[in-house]
Amino acid sequence: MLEQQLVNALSLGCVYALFALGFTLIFGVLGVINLSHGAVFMVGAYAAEQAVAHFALPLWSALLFAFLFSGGLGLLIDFLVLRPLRARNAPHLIPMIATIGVAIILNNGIQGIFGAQNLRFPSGLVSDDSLSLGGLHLTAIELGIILLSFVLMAVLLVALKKTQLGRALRAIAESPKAAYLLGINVEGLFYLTSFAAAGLGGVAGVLIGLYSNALFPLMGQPMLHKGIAVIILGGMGDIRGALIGGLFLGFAEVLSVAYIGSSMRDAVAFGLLFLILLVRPKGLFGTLQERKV
Amino acid sequence: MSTALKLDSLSRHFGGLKVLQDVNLEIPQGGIFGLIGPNGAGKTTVFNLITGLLPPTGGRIEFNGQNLAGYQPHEITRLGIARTFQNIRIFKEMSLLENVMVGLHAQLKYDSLGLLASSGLFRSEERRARERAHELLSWVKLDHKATDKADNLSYGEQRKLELARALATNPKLLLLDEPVAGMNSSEKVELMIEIRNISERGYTIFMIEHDMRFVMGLCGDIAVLNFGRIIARGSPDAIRNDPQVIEAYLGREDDEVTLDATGAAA
Amino acid sequence: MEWFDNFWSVYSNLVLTLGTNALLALSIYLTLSCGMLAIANAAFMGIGAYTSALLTMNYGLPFPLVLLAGMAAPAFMAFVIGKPTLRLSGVYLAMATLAFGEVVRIALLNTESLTGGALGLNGIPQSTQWWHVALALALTLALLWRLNRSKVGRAFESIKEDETAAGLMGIDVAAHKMLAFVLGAAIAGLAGTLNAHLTFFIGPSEYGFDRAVDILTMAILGGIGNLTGPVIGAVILTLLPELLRSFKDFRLVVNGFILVLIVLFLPKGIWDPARFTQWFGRKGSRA
Amino acid sequence: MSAPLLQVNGLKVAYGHIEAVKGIDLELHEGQITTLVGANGAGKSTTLLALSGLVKKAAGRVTLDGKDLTKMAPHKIVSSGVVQVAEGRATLTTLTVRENLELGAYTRRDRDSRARDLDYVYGLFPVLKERAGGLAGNLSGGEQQMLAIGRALMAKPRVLLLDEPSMGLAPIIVQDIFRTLRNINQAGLTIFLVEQNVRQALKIADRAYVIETGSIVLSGTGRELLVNPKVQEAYLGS
Amino acid sequence: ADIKIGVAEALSGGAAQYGVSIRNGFQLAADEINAAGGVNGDKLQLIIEDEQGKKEEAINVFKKLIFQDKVLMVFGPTLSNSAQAADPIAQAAKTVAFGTSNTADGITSIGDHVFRNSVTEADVLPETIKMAVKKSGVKKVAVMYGNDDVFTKSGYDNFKKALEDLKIPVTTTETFAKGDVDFKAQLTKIKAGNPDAIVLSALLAEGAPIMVQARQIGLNMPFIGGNGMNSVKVFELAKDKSDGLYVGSPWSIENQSDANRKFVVAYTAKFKTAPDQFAAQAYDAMNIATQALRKIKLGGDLAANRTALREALPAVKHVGATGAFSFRRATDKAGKPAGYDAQQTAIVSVTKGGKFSIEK
Ligand SMILES: Nc1ncnc2c1ncn2[C@@H]1O[C@H](COP(=O)(O)OP(=O)(O)OP(=O)(O)O)[C@@H](O)[C@H]1O
Ligand SMILES: Nc1ncnc2c1ncn2[C@@H]1O[C@H](COP(=O)(O)OP(=O)(O)OP(=O)(O)O)[C@@H](O)[C@H]1O
Ligand SMILES: [Mg+2]
Ligand SMILES: [Mg+2]
Repeated sequence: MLEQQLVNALSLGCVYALFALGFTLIFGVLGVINLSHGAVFMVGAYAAEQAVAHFALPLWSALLFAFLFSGGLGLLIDFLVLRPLRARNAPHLIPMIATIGVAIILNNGIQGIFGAQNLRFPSGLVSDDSLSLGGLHLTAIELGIILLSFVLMAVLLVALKKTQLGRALRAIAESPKAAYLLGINVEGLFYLTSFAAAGLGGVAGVLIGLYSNALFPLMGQPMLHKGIAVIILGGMGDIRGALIGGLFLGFAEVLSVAYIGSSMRDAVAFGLLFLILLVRPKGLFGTLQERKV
Repeated sequence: MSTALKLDSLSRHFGGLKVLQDVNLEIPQGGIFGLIGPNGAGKTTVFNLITGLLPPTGGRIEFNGQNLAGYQPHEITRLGIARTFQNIRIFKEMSLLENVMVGLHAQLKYDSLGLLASSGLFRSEERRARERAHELLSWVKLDHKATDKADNLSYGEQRKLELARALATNPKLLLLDEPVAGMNSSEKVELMIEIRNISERGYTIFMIEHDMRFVMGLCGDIAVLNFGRIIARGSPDAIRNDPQVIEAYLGREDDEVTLDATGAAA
Repeated sequence: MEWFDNFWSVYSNLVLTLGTNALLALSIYLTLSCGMLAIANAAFMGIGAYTSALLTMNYGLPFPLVLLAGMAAPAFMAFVIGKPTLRLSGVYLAMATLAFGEVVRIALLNTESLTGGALGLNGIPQSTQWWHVALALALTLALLWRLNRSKVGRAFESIKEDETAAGLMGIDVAAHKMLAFVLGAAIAGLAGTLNAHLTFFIGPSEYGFDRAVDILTMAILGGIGNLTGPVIGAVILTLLPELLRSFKDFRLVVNGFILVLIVLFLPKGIWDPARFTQWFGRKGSRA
Repeated sequence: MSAPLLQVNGLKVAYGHIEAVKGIDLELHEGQITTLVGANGAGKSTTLLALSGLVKKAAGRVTLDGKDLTKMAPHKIVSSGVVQVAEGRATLTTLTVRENLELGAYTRRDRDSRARDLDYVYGLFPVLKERAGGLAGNLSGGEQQMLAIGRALMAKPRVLLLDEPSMGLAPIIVQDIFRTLRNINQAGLTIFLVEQNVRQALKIADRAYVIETGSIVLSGTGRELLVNPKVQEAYLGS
Repeated sequence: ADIKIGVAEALSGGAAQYGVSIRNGFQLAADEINAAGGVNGDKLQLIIEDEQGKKEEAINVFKKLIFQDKVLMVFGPTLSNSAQAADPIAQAAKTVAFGTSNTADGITSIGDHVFRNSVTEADVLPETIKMAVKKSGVKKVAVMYGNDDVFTKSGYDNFKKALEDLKIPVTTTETFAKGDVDFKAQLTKIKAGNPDAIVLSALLAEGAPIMVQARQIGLNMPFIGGNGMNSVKVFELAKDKSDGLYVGSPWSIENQSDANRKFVVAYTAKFKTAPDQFAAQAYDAMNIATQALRKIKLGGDLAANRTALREALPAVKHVGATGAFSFRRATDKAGKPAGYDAQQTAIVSVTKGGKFSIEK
């Protein structure tokens, strides 16, 4: 049983990580806690569901479609909401409040259009059945999520660490003004980040929608709560942190169900989070950015 | 003359970086004491250790005979040490008057009950604080801007505000970290006069500065820090002529860069 | 006065909710004014609500006593968790307080014999009168107004701007943060108590993440430069959904749009005296 | 004299109602050091920020070699060769020293010469080489100033704008910096220098402007202004 | 004159997935009644308000309907929590509050103006469990429920009691929370106890994924579900993994009674989707109220009309989509008579090949 639980924990952790990647990317570069990320995640899932239902797309093109659609939505949100706030030098919690408004619009808009009932992807998009590996059960979609979250993290990590684009993004993250002075197209990279992060959110929406077999207008909200915990646990804006934080939460939840009791699951997970913050005030990977006196 | 501040084999490391190593320094009561040294020598770190923002890795600090180990920054301030910062740290969103009144915090004698009961004490203490704040602002010639937002001050004015705010904590020892950075010569001269006036009111001043005219003009006694060690200590004249100091810090005056004839093309 | 009776019979709950929401917005304003993004206020509200409701229902204590207990319990809780938590800064503090809130919510769910679990407590006597809410709000405003004008208020503001510099002004930063946190918790508990004795029923889901974010939104949207902002924010956020009833299925969409527009065009919050002077200044110069 | 490399006509900048720069004209000639001096709050930094496109110009025109930069986006201005070392240095404290320098070359496509330029900068400021892998935020003030200049040089600018590079530096370093500036200028770089250290600035400048509350009040060669009695009284404190 | 009936349901927020069905049920019934000539010549006029599934909103909406719109009676609110807060308002105003989806204990003890036709699962679940025991030889079960939701939590309480009464041992009891996507940890644990069936008190959003994930890790035993699972949506959501779910309820979409067939056909035609139990109960509730209305004479005095309706309601006997219905008096905390609960018989059905089939 323990082995199966560990597998469960790994896949749940990767579910959280997959959601958290885009979320943390936005925070890392734009410095905005984007509370509409859960809604964008949901819209990505709905967009792909509609595309699959109407055009019978195969999985890979459904994912691509979700990436582009959500990405476009992210771009639009950036252009219409975040960019004007940047230009006005809004105090730092203001963009977050604006994204709450965006989330309300998207959640209720989708509900107005598609109703509050659950939907699911047509069966056959991927197999529902699980592979049995030496007595351990794992579905194709779980395997996909695990692989994808590791691959995405590695790609993002290398891109941020080793490429000039990555350095530029980190420069923007610290000081847009300094970045301008270096000739970095700051606005352009803000758009790019918003696009990519939202796109990742959409992909996560599809995969997690497939994983849980349930799409509903508020499906992003619980994810968002967990996502916030994950990226803070990992250290805000840190890509490794998103994965480690996700895995941590996944393992904490699954193991507390297995050994403590499922009604204590969230208390254990959040209690641990609380304790970790007391020991590591900037999360697991947070660097102390205390400015010099 | 008694000792105001005593650093006793003070050290501070950051990871492997030994920023201060066995620094011994005694600063007498009264007068203006200077600390100079190359960039990165550890001068600001000395201030950070004195004010309790960083704990030392080794050694001890005594202020008027009292060991400062384990004291919190606000407790050290209440003991009578105030400072300004190399990168200005005023409260930008507050008015000048409020900035200085924050400095008076510990001296206001009303408690939270008086605050609620609208007692006479509350009002008289607040009035006293306001008057004192105006007085301090007038010391640095900023009283006419008392109700302006601090953020709207020019750089030089912000430095002066920081000075007034530090004085408000009623210090015996005033630490100034590069007080004239970013000022032009005539502003420097003006501030020089103000600092001298302050010193004459009985404050002991300990300052870091890179402007040699300013330091040499104000300080009777100067120490030079290089790579975390004191390499010289003495009068301005002695320091000016110390070969080690010239080598590490001052350079040669005649070395001042000019546009020589060949460079002046065009 | 017939119109008033009519108005009151329809809208009394709405008006009193405005009052309790204003208290909640003020409770978070207090910590924000000290530079702390602490969002345990929903949890503190819940602790106040449950403590007071249980005292009323199980022991029949008189309402004034219950109110006191409803403030004291969350204040005590804040004091206990404040010590380790308030060292955190920014979003990390937000997260720790949010995590605390989750733990409180789950504790309420799991202590079924006392709290009724997910089913909540029902049949709470309706002891809250309109003037209780009015008085609570007036006293809170008066207290905070006085606080703002004192050395404590200045200390809060300086801590918000620069903690290190504030410490070097002789301000005990940790103690002041604790004061703001505990006082904020007490005010949230007061709101929770008043609310619990108004609506017959309380349940754990009312004190979760959504409520925490709601409270924060009210304060920020209104503006946290002074006391007026949070109150206005609470009023607007409470009334908006009511005013938009005619939009039916899409009313929350419209609600969201309005929220975004307010933020876009009034990024410092609705109540921003600096902008008012700017407007009047501009008018003056035109004239 | 040849046409100026960078020309500024009637530049105005306002913050809200306050006009910080009130219609100034400047000319920077190729290969020269031009300096702008003035008291605190006179509008020097504002002028530089306007040239880099970081604050909005209320009026006026900026051209580089005939090309109009007035409405250009900041990153385009950098790619056209106008690079600024800002007041306060704008060090990227969470990146390493080396990463800061590499970002200096962000607008450039010629990857090969980047390594050579890095060596050149390390040659100018050896301490940067020692600390290359460390976080830039842990450098002392003076070290950060060196990093900022080095980083700007990595962009291979045509015009280098410097906002108070001597601020907070030890005398020996100030001399170093000015010597370095003269050297890189002699290697052909056009420099626009804003300074409080008026004496030093005037000494190395070919051309100088004095700005007071947003307006140019004096201009001439560095040497002319150095001996100008008004300048001596107001800025040299003698 | 039109007869104004208030409808306060959650049309936005998380509870909208039930609120919308409920509103549809009312609408369908009212339209049919009006098309057939109304009530003694008067048309029913529904005044529908969104209460967002929040207690404050429910109170606001009840007040608005009762005092401003001056409705004769109020249907709703959607959630039991909201009912706990809002029903006392109606009770104090001596106006009937009629819940169609409030299953929590104690709602009808609020007062004698509180009615509901939602069956408390206490009546239904023993039947369901007995059927599963009979048909599938269930000897021990595992239990799983959502512990942060009133609906699923009170369902669980009733399951627990029924299992105790029937002396069926429970291997393990597991919980989950609203919005969870992964239940494998709990299911893996359940698997270790090797039960003969899983008793599940869940709403579809979680219930369907739970069934799928259970099958995925090799748990193929039957599920015994509560009201929340009684919807054809389960086939859409769980597809081929939906087999073997027992649900007991007065209503089943497969119930071939005339009333129900008519309802299912009309509903599907009007709203382009199959009805669920929430819609069926709302539909019946409107018809029950209408029967009472037919028996009374409405005058100009609103208070008198409301009282007359209150007096007429308890006697109503109705056969509708949910079968034969009558009211049963509930008691308040002190044991005195209070409001009225539903008295109905359960139909147990089991899912097989994408359909409910009724077990006898
Ligand atoms: N928090 C820190 N972590 C790591 N290194 C640090 C830290 N603070 C200072 N240093 C290092 O310690 C050395 C001394 O720094 P300090 O700021 O004391 O220099 P300084 O003498 O004040 O220089 P300057 O005149 O340029 O201000 C520098 O090399 C700096 O990089
Ligand atoms: N962001 C801003 N908002 C409002 N006013 C500003 C802003 N930045 C600068 N100012 C004002 O514009 C004027 C010019 O400022 P600027 O920074 O250009 O001066 P400076 O000559 O560079 O001074 P210093 O030598 O102190 O750096 C000053 O009065 C300053 O207060
Ligand atoms: Mg220093
Ligand atoms: Mg400047």
